[in-house]
Amino acid sequence: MDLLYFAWVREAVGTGSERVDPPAGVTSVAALLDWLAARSPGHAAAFADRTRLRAAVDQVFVALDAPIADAREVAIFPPVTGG
Amino acid sequence: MDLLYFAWVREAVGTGSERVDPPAGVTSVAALLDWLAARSPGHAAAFADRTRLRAAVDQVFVALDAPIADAREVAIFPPVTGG
Amino acid sequence: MIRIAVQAAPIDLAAAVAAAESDGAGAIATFTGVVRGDDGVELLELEHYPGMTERALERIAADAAARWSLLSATIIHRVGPMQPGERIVFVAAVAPHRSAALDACAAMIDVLKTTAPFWKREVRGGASAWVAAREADEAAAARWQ
Amino acid sequence: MIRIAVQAAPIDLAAAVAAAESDGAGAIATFTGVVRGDDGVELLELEHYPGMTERALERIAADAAARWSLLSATIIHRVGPMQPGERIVFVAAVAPHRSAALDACAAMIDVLKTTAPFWKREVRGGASAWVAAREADEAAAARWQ
Repeated sequence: MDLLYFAWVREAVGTGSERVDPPAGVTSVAALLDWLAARSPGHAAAFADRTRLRAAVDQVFVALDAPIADAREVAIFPPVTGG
Repeated sequence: MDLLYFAWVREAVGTGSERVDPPAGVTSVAALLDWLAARSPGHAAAFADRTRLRAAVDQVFVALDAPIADAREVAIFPPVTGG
Repeated sequence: MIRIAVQAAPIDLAAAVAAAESDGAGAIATFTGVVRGDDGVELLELEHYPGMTERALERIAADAAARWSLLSATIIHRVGPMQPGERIVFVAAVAPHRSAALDACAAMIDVLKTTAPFWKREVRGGASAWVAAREADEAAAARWQ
Repeated sequence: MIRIAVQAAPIDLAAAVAAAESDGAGAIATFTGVVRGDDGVELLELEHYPGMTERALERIAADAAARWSLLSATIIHRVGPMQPGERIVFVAAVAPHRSAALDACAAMIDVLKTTAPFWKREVRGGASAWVAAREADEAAAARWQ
């Protein structure tokens, strides 16, 4: 599974992308964030406040409780601020 | 008093402007139209259907029952269609 | 800043937009009306009430500028004969944020349609006819009162 | 017609407007967002999600074109570093009549603000900070749902 991070999430994690292979029990975006938080202090800091995070699964916006079964690409980022 | 006519009102009356001196009893735009209708068949035709007419007194839109005391310029025209 | 023009010359859109952008705000909303030729119109003629027209446009722009705290409001209206594809009217509202610019731009063109003394005549197949006012225009203008 | 661009190069407004006008309709509404320098911003940087961004803009434009029966919908969004006074975004809606063009233009920029994956970072006095999302943007986008 490819993970992408944007804006301050990218800066906190310390990378814009990484490839991971989460265990079978990790079935939602929220569970993925719990699992990722153990990888480094940067991950833990980035994912500490879930209200500040948004996600996309295979380039479609989803809620944090959305399933990630069969997802190829999961992106984690702050609320968007374009335009 | 200067009278101005625009669009099909101008064409029906046969002129874009004329100077008139209405009698003292002519105190509203509607009374002015009644008085003008007697001037020519063109005037009569132009002013026959009041629902199709709009007016301005001294370059300010007014209702047809508006007074014309002290008016220097009265304009009669169809509803506007700019833009 | 208020910019008004009633002119027989074609509307220079690039110059008008550049002037609006130079007012230094974050949001610029524009509306451009173009003569449509899709229903057989060969020529459009615009008559207006000289003097009152300029006053009406000034007032429309100044009212919008005050209500939405605009940095600038521009209305350019063409008069005389024009061909399909040519611009009839250009409206621009410049504001710090987008909602003010968008609302002010929409309000100016809606109010212009019912309170500026212009009259359109269309030529089709060599015959000309005055355009009738639309009730929908009155309703659109009433939204902003 | 749908026109989408996500580009590091400056937005050529004259070319974008000329393309919209060439679509042959009576009404063209545009919105242009410009980097404001009034609160000390020296540089704005726009990060985005390549691939998803283009899909999001395509969908915003296509949805508006279908809902308001537009002749064309254009969204051009700049990414990367830019200076105060430079254009960030240009949106245009082209329709036979003005209300469709005006509403579609406002809807596209409102929906873009909340559903296109862009993130702004501002540099002031040498220090940079990510721009926070505004609740007003969510409310503006919800108007069109």
